[in-house]
Amino acid sequence: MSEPKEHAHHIVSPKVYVVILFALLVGTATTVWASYVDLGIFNPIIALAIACTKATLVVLFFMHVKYATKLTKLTIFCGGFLFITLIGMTLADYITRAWGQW
Amino acid sequence: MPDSPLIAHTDSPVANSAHHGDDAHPSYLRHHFESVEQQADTTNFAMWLFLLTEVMFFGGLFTAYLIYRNWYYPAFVAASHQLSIPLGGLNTLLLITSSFTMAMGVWCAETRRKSGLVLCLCLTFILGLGFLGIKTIEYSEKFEKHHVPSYHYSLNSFLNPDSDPAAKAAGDKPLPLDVARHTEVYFSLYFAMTGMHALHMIIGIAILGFMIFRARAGAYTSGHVTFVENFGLYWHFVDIVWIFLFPLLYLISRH
Amino acid sequence: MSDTIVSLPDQSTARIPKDNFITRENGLLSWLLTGDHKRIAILYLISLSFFFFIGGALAGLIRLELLTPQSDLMATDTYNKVFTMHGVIMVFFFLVPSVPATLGNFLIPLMIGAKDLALPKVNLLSWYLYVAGGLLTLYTMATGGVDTGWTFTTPLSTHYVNTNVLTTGLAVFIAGFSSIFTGLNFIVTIHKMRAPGMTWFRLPLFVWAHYAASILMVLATPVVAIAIVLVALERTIGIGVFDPTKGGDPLLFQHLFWFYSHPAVYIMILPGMGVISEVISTFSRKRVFGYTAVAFSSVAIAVFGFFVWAHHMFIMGVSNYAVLIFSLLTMLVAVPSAIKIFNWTFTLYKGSITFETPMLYAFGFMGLFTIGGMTGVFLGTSGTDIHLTETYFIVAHFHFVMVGGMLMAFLAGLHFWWPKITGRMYPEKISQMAAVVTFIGFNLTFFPQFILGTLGMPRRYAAYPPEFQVLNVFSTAGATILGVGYLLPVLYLVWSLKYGAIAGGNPWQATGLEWQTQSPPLTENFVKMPIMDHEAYDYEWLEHQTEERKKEVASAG
Amino acid sequence: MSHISPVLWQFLVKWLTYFALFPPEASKIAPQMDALYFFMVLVSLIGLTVVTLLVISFSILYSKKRHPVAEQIEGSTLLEATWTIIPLGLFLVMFVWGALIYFRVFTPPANAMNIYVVGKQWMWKAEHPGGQHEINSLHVPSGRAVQLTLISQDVFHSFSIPAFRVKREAIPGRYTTVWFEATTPGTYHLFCTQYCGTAHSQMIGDIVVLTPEDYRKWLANSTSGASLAQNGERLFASLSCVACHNTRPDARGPSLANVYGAKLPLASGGTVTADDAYLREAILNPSQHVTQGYAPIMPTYQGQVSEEGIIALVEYIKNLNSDYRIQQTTNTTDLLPEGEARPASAPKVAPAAPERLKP
Repeated sequence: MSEPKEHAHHIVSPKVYVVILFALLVGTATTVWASYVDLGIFNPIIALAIACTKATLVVLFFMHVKYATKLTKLTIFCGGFLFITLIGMTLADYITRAWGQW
Repeated sequence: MPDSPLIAHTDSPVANSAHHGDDAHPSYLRHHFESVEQQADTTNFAMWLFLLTEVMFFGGLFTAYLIYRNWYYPAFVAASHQLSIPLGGLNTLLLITSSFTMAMGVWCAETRRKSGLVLCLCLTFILGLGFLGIKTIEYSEKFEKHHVPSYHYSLNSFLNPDSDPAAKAAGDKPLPLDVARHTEVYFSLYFAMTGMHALHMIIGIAILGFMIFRARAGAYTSGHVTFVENFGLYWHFVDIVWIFLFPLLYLISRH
Repeated sequence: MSDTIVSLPDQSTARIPKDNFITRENGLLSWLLTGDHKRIAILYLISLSFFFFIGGALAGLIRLELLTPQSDLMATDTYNKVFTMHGVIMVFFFLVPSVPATLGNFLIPLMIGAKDLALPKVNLLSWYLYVAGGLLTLYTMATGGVDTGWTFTTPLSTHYVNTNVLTTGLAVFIAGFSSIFTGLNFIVTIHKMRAPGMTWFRLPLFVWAHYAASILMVLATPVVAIAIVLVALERTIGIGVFDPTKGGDPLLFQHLFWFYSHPAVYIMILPGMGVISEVISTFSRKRVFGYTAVAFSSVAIAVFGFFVWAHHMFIMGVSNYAVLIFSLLTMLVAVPSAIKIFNWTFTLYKGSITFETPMLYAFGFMGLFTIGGMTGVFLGTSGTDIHLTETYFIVAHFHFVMVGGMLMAFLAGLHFWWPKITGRMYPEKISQMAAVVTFIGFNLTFFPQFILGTLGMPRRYAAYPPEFQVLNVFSTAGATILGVGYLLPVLYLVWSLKYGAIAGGNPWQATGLEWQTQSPPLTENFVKMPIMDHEAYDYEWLEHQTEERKKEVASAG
Repeated sequence: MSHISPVLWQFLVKWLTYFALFPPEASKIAPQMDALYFFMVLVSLIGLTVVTLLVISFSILYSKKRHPVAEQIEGSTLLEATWTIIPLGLFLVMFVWGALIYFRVFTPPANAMNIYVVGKQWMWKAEHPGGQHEINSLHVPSGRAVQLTLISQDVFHSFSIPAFRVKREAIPGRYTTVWFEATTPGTYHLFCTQYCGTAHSQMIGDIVVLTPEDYRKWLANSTSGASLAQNGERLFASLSCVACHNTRPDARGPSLANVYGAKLPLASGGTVTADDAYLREAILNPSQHVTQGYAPIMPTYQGQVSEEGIIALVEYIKNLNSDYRIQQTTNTTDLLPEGEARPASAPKVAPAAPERLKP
């Protein structure tokens, strides 16, 4: 799993940063605009989707994870997985409370 | 996933590491590491693990937010209308730009541009302070309107929204008392989440100040960039937390 | 019992090596500002023992109070403060850090062939945070204690108690960071600083167990940090996250608290299991049976440990369907522990077993941990949990696993690596007797509590119906024997510092890298970086090495 | 030890002869739970003896004296598989058996007799529908399903009856229930098993199981004069619920006759069955539970009525199977909207407890 040596110090060019900055600003604008439009159940979904894409952009490019070792990517995956487990399994209790008798 | 140790692979002797002209043991190489690159890699991995603890720390808050948003949705909508989108949006722009300047700073450090590094760090510092400034404006507005939990928390702007400019602008209908009562849970979460985020910003800005001081003395532009890189990771993480906080707290439903 | 594998150098000529990590520098500052993982391990050992005996004294007070059905030794709220402090000190200041911070800190770099842990300053910071948290707890005890139980159940801890919940919460918050930094240090070191040739499947099982425990330390502790911060915010500025009158849900605190506290019990037991793998392998001169199974069962415990937390809340009002999910997953998490027990048992098969003190403690561990593990399944099964939860059955269960399991493993490890840490041997006879005394005292203390639990005696009761008195008296009698059993090691281990036999590099003829260097080791651990060219627990390689060395000595002599 | 003082002697005798080893089985679920319990004890004992025998035999057979040279054995996947699947199988059997018992204990039967229990810092208050109020004690008939609806006024408490093998937390903010069917009459321990503060150890009491006749006698001579529903009725009037929930065609609130157990269409869509929890929520947070066709104008009663008051109101609404009682309340109180001319019926003296409200 050890990466070739060149990964050690892949210097990301400023052009990439400018593109990502622009993408993030567009993302913010769209999420604000989207909240003014009544899309019913889709509003929170879209808001979260935009936030997630912005977050992945920051992680991949600003935090250089795109060029990082598999170990770093695995670590981030574990963190995200556990975050979802904490939320998901706690909701498993809250959602099913209404089902049966209390 | 057997991750065989790096040392066995750096068959090329440590001396000709990427940086030109460094001897085998530059001053910043700690004694227990075999090579500069192993040290950088290790500290980077350690920083990521630390960021995981921060992810789980905010995870608890997001779980609470998710549950109470489902339980008291009308109260969350009304309370979220009290927050001003221009200020929130501006804050998001400030933080994204500060993330950009931080990334540029890391680039300057990697390419040994001292003046560029100092400029980027100062820009990040100013943008961070700007963010906190706007936050204090928003917090003071909450204190004026008594929207701070258990400090004579007043439901007035939810019971008769016409008396409240923000609620009137959002075109809110008066809430019954028991729904309005639960807006206090929203503001509890608002202060907990943005307060914890602001605290992380303050810590970040303090370290940034220290770094600017060291960068002016040319510390980070002689090949040893790990400190700047790791701080960059922390700063981007704090920006990501805000990227999630802004839509969840400010944009619950504005139509 | 007669013959033993201990082979000490000739005592008349053997000396403690002049240059080692203890004598390299001296003076208080060299200890208090050290980066050396071995010195930090010793600092931890001293501070841990201090807190262990405070917690033990509190346990003694509890047992004395429970001698009589009435609450007559102390007022009920004093009793509440005593058992809360016993819980807080034992859980956060002894069980969580004990094996990782002392044996783990000392041995992991040695075992993987590194000069030190990846982040020495962070390691020292971890010890200072531990001591700061500990002093804050002592301050809390001195200024009126706290009576919420170590579980800080809301809304009791937020609105109905005016004792020092804030300072205890801060102490636990700080101790949590100490645990995070230790775990973080271990993960980074195990990943990045292994000696050449030390692949993952040549790592000693001690290192595997600590790797699994460190994942839990790093990922689970922050959630209890946010839970405590929210309790503190609710007590100070009154935010209503857990407050039922404001619309908050007190069960949410239970979710966040147990999300950490169940992985915490695996943080406590996994390092102990690592010690037992090492001890059983060394004293039966055999590679651990099914090395990969034992290694992966550690990681499996760590992974499954995250999905089972609500089995602490079965009757608290979580939905019946959530109970189904969590009860099923609890059954899955019990299986790796069974795998480990059977693998240790079969390691003895066709070995050449000797019964020094570490091995006695290891046998004690296996017996008591089997009972502890099985009774855990009683509580994981939702049906019987209704009757058995929140009674002395639970107290007996976790004491069997924590005191019978983890503490026995800690003592086994302490005795096993004592020669490596101090260069001196502990006295064999008295320590074997101490192990047997501890085993007897333990069973007499905690087995009656299982019966009390089925009788329904509730936890944290200062007074109880008179028909429970006999079992409580047995339990208190056992506690006194246990107290003696724990006091003895302090005496003879301190004695051994001065009068113990000189141990030499490898008194047990063990195969770990830490036994291939001098004891006490050098500050930089190895004269030259070791190359790992053999499998873990390779006793043939060891014989080959000893013959070579004999030939060298013969040819040189 | 030539002479043992009589006090010590008496203490020893009493102490050694009066101790318990296993709780009595006094409810229908107790033997079933004990069966599972003893199955698990058996499995644990077998597991323990297998491990101990193996360890001892290996220690003797392969001690250093008898077997000086150790044979290196890598391991065997067959053995690994066996001691993974067998424990997993056993644990899953326990899981299924346990889950069945769990659902049996926490899904009350329809015909169960309901008793409300309010946990308060350091006492248990039982509220019988017939109006009997008990502190730290609970009288129940044997041979009849009894459902407890628990709530706490302050912190977490836990209502535990070891003899019935039954335990449920009383939590603030929400009803939790458990049911049992007592079998053998007698007096059994009641404990609070969730730590609740200073006098947590004193929050104990007795569960008295009576034969059905003794139970009727007990009910008769320990009533407090007004049944829970009647208390509810008085509260219904004093809190001016009747101002909206009266039976007039243009009433601002829905008629509450036969509402208990009915499927109510909510204004926010979806339907909900009106059980105890729903009624309590509707009283405390009415605007989130508005039935279709009505304006959300009902004020919240949070903080104005105690838990016992809510229990009385819920009991009153549960027993309302006709509008008769509400008409009586409407006539006898001048709570109608001002513009209404009150019907000229003379206010009747409040009748003796009508049979319809018999518990």
